[in-house]
Amino acid sequence: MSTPFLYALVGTGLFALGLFALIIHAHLLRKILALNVMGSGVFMVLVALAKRTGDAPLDAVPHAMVITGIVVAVSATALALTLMLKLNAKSGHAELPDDRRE
Amino acid sequence: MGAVFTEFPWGVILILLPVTGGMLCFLWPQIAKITGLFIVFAVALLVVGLAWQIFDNGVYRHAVGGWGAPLGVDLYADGLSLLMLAITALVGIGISVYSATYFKHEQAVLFWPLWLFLLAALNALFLSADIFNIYVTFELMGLAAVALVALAGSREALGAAMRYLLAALLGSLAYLLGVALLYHGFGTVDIALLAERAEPSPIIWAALGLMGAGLLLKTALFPLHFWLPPAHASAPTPVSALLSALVVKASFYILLRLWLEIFGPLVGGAGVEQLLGLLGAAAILWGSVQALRQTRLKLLIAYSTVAQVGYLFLAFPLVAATGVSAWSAVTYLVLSHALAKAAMFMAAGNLLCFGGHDRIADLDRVVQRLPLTAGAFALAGVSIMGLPPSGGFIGKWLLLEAALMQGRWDLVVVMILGGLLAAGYIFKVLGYAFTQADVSHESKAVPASMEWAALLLAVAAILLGFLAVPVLSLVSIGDPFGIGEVRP
Amino acid sequence: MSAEIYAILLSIVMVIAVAWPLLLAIPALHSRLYWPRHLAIVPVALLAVLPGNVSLQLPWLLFGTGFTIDDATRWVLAMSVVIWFTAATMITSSKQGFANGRSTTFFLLTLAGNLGAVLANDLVGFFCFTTIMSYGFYALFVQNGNAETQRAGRLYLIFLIIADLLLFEALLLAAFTTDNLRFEGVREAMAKASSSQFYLWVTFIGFALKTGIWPAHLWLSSAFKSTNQATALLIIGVPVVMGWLGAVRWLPLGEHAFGISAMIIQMIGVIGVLYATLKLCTPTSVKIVWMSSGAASLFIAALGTGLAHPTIWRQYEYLGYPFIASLGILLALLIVTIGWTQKTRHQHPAVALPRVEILNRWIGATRQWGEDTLLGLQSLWHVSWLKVVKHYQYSSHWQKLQDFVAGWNATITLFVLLGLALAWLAA
Amino acid sequence: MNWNAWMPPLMIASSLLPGLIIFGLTEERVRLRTVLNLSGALVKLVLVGFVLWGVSQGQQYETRLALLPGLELVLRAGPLSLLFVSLSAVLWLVTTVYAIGYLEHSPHRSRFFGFFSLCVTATVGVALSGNLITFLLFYELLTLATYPLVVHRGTEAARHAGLIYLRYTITGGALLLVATVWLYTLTGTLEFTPQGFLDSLGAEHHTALIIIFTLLIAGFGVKAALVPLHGWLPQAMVAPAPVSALLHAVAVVKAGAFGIVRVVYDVFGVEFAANLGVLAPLAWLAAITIIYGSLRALFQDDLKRRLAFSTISQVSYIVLGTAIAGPVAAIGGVVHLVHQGLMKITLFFCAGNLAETLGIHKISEMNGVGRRMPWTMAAFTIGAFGMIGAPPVAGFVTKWYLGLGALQAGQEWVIIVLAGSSLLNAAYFLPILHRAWFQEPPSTWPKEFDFGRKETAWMLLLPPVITALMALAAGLLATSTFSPLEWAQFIAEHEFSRP
Repeated sequence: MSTPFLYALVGTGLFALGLFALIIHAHLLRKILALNVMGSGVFMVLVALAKRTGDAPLDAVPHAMVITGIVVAVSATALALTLMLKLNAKSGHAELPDDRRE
Repeated sequence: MGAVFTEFPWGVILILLPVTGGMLCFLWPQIAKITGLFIVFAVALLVVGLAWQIFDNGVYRHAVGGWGAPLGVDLYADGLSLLMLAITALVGIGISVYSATYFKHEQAVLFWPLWLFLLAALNALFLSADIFNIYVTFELMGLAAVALVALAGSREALGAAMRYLLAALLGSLAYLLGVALLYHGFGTVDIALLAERAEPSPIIWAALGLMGAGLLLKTALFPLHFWLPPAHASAPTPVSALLSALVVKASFYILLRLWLEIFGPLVGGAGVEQLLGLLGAAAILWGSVQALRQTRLKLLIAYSTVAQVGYLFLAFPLVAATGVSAWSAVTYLVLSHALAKAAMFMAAGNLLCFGGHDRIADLDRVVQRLPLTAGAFALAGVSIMGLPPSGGFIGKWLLLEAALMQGRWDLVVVMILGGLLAAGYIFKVLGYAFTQADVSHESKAVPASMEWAALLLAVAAILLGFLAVPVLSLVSIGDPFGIGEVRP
Repeated sequence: MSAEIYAILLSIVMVIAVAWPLLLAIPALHSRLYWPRHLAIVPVALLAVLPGNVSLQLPWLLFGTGFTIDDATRWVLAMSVVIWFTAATMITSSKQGFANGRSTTFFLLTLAGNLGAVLANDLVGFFCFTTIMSYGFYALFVQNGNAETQRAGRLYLIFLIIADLLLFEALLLAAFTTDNLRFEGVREAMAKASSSQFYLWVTFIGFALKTGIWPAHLWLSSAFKSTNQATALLIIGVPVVMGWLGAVRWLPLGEHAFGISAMIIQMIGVIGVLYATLKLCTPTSVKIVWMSSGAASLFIAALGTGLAHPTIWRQYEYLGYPFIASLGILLALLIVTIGWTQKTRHQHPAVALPRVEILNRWIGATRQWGEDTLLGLQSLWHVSWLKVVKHYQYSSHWQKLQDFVAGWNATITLFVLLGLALAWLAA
Repeated sequence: MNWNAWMPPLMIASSLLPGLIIFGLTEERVRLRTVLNLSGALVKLVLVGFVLWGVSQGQQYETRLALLPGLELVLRAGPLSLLFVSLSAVLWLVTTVYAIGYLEHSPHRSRFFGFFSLCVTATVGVALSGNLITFLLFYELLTLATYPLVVHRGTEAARHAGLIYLRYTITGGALLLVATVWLYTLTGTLEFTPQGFLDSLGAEHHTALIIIFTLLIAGFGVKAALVPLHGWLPQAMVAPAPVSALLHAVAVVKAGAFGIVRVVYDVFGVEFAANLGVLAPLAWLAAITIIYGSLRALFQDDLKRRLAFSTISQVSYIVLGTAIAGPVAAIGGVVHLVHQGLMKITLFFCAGNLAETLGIHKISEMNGVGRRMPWTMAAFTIGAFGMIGAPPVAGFVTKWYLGLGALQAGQEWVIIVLAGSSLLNAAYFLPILHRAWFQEPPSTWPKEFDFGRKETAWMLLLPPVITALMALAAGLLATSTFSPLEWAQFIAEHEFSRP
């Protein structure tokens, strides 16, 4: 088992953990954090997979992707936090209303 | 003259113009409305230019800044992309005209930049040639859409926006993981190159699973539709229209592209398409029944979207033998649903604005006092029900043809049932246009532009029923479905 | 004036004879005219007296119908003119409410239908005009009538509808068999057709219902009992005589011997005559009903004979129409006479006219005559050889027989003689 | 420039455009609306007359517009189409006049006349359709255009009726859609062809074809109110009288019957359908409908409901004539398209007049009404006699040809059905006439409106009188040139002569 593959596995693990947290936690901040963890997992996979087989030079493209991804993730997190704060201000608690259809 | 048209980088401008416009609106809110409207109309003209170019030169490919793949960004447009761009521009105009009088003060200041960003993201998405670019534009679109939903500011809207955001992020992360796997497997993110290099492997399956799940979540295919009704129902009207008409279609477009170019040829026949068809059928039935049960108009329309999305997926199991009609059907359904659903949401918005509520049972005093709006709702309804003459009918006809050619009676029954249920919920609303209720109701005048925007979009959905031949020949430019070009 | 021009003129008169009453039936027209009913009869009266035979085809009317006037038709036409004229005069002179505008419309409609039926030379035309006539007559009959009239009218309507349905079937059968629907054509074709028996019966029953022979006489008795004199006259002139006419025109007479069917028809006729005769003798019966029924039965008997022996029919064909006409006139005459007698005795003829007693009284007079004659015979009888059994007490049976014979009257004698003569002719 | 190709779209536009403009008018613009309505109707009549003349001169009028790759929207003025088009054009004019008079003071007139024009547009479209998909298109349009008319009154009952109407028609439309698409996948064409276009299909497809036929008949049967599918029609009686008149005489019911005629003649072909064995059940179905409708009519006290059940019965004459599968019966069926229209529209106009003038809705209230409204009741009488099939009104011609056709095709049982139906028709119409003419009128009418010395408004009186006279003329002058019968004969020759 090569190192990059290990990293990739860990990344996938993070993704799965994040997903789990996203689903089970009600508080929005936890959910947002969980999403960030998932994001990190994906980025980790990307970075790890930049190492091609054999002695080929490192591929720059995934890194570029990761940078872009981080930018996106930051803005998304910012938006999410703002929304959460607004929701908190309106409803008094930072959780999703449970009734889905009304 | 001709050369200017054919060489001009229409695609790049199509993305840059709205972005710039969004910036301008953001910086100078007082001119936001004018700028916004101007930009939207300009985008429509640009799409026409691009269409001209594609007609003359065939498929459009442009390496931005001359970099080219793999590091640079490629723009690509064939018939399918062009059509998506065109419908975006068209619905965009309607929404902009509507919004120009709908949003006031604070909301207007926020709406225009967000909407122009969203427009830019959509255009970029439809022009993207690689899957990573798609991710970026997809995310941008999602964020803008979430912000737009939150614009209403109410508790429900914020909650719905939050839910939508979580779903969107989850979806795009899954998609991104899929991108990573594909890149690892085949060393490229360019769709065309991937199509050449890809071969059946576990990576393909894993990527399909991840990307598919992500995209289905954002397309709101049953049972992953949970976020859609609240978001669409509680957003401001133009935003609901936008989300139902365009944003949902964008993620479907990606799914369609990936399936056509990469996954379809590799995993076809392994049951995936059957699964999608099954989910589509379930969506039709579930969505329609739910729509029928709703007591509020916007929720009804939102559930109708859930059902209509189902129709798009019915095509997947039908492609195998017939080719042409199934995909043409999908194209047509996408187009007509975009127009009709936008019109429908706008009509609902007018009723809401006029009467101050959207409880269906109390609509009787409202509907008959807004004949144009009622007309818009009815015409849009005709297309949604798939009754002739309308775009929806053409789509349904093609889909039925495909289903019958393969003897898929189960799907036929689902389609017919879906149509009947649709008629049920549409006429549930329309019936209130014909009551004797006296007009003792507090009301707020609805600006004419809002009524006409809805009506014209609905009329466009009807007229689409007569344009099948040119539209289908347009969409076959560059042979996106791999079945040869359709001759008019 | 050349013959051709005369023929054309005659045709024009013929068309006008039918069209003129129809036109006058429009209320706005006849309400502005004096004596509209009489005016309506003028052209047809003219037609009846003008000599010459002419036939006119109107291919655009219905399925291409036509009108014919010839010597045979003229008999019936003349009879109709007389009856209608009398009825018109009666209605006009009466001060009753039934001389209003609406009744004039119905009167004229019925008249037009009647004339059309007489003049029509094909099945469809005949059928069509009799329909107009019958429903018009129904209207004329029930309007202003009392409950009894309405009941009679309802009965009449039921018979009429069933009869029309049957005749329609006959018509279809004829049209299916031949393209030529003129009377001669149909007669010829139907005699040869495989469905001739069926055709015979459908047509026969249809017309029998319309003419009200026994056992379909129910409506006639109610009708005569409850209606006024003018209408009673028209009952004879309209449904009854036209039924006879129809039967003669439609049935394939003189072409084919129908054997058993013809015999059955003959028998029905004879039974009808006998039954009517019996009824006439009962004092409570409405005599005119049974006279009309008896006349109809007599006609049926003759018809049966004609069907059984085509050669005889052909020989005496020319007598058919005069026969119908004279029967009609005879019955009409009876009604008028009754009315007249009554008028002289009562101040309010319209009220008392249909009462049975008056009828009986008139009949009683003739019966007296018959009784006298017969009693003379009876006394002879007694003297000659019933003396032998004079010790026998008159049994009750004997008494009944005697009563029966005593009830015999001159009218019956006449009819029986007429029937016997005809039967003899037929044989 | 081929002007002939413009005629069919012009015929459609002559009612579509006024309709669309009328939608935009405010309630108060009575005069402009009236002018638009009448001029549209007149223009259509002139166009139809012109085309009729042209067709008799051997001209072809056909318009094609690509709808889908391989499928076109075809509008063609063939003989059968023209028969139906002429009927709708004439009756539209008459009904428009009537409707203007009828709705003089009621609300929502712009909406009403807008949909009214749309309804006629759809009917003309149905008539002119040259293939099944065009037919389907206009057929559904008809559903949509008539719904607002049915619920026009806006009462709870009206909306309930509208709902039922929609349930039936939309489901029927869905069946049609399936059948049409299926047929298209089998043959690749949907073009109406005399004697059908399915001959070439092999025996292995016959089961499929039987199912398609059933689906098509079920689809059209909903509108034609064939017996198990007739439930909506009596309900739809809540609509205003001009609507009922139009619905029953020209538009909806007739479109269904016309569809069945088209399917049998120009899709399957009589011979092919007979060989397939589908015509005999159809004939039985029609016969059952005829008897059932008449029986139900007997027990209705509401005048319009009685007329509605009578329609159910009468329209099946058309179907029966088609299903008997002989040239003569075909004449009877086709000609009844026109005859039933003329007669039934008269009856409904009269019923409307009674309701509008005296407030009479029930037969039991009709005592002596003939004295109060003689012209109306005279027209009603002619219509009723036509329905019974008494000569010389048009209904007689129909029954004549149906009966003769049945004899010719060796189906004698039809005669019994016809006779039974006539008997029942007489049983439910004659009592009405008797009441109206020969019973004493009551001292007060349920709800009398004042029209001065006249019996009712002239706009209400003229239409029934005209249609009654037309019904009379159609029977009386049946064999003259340009009579409906002559056209029907022409059509039947067309259909039954092998090229």
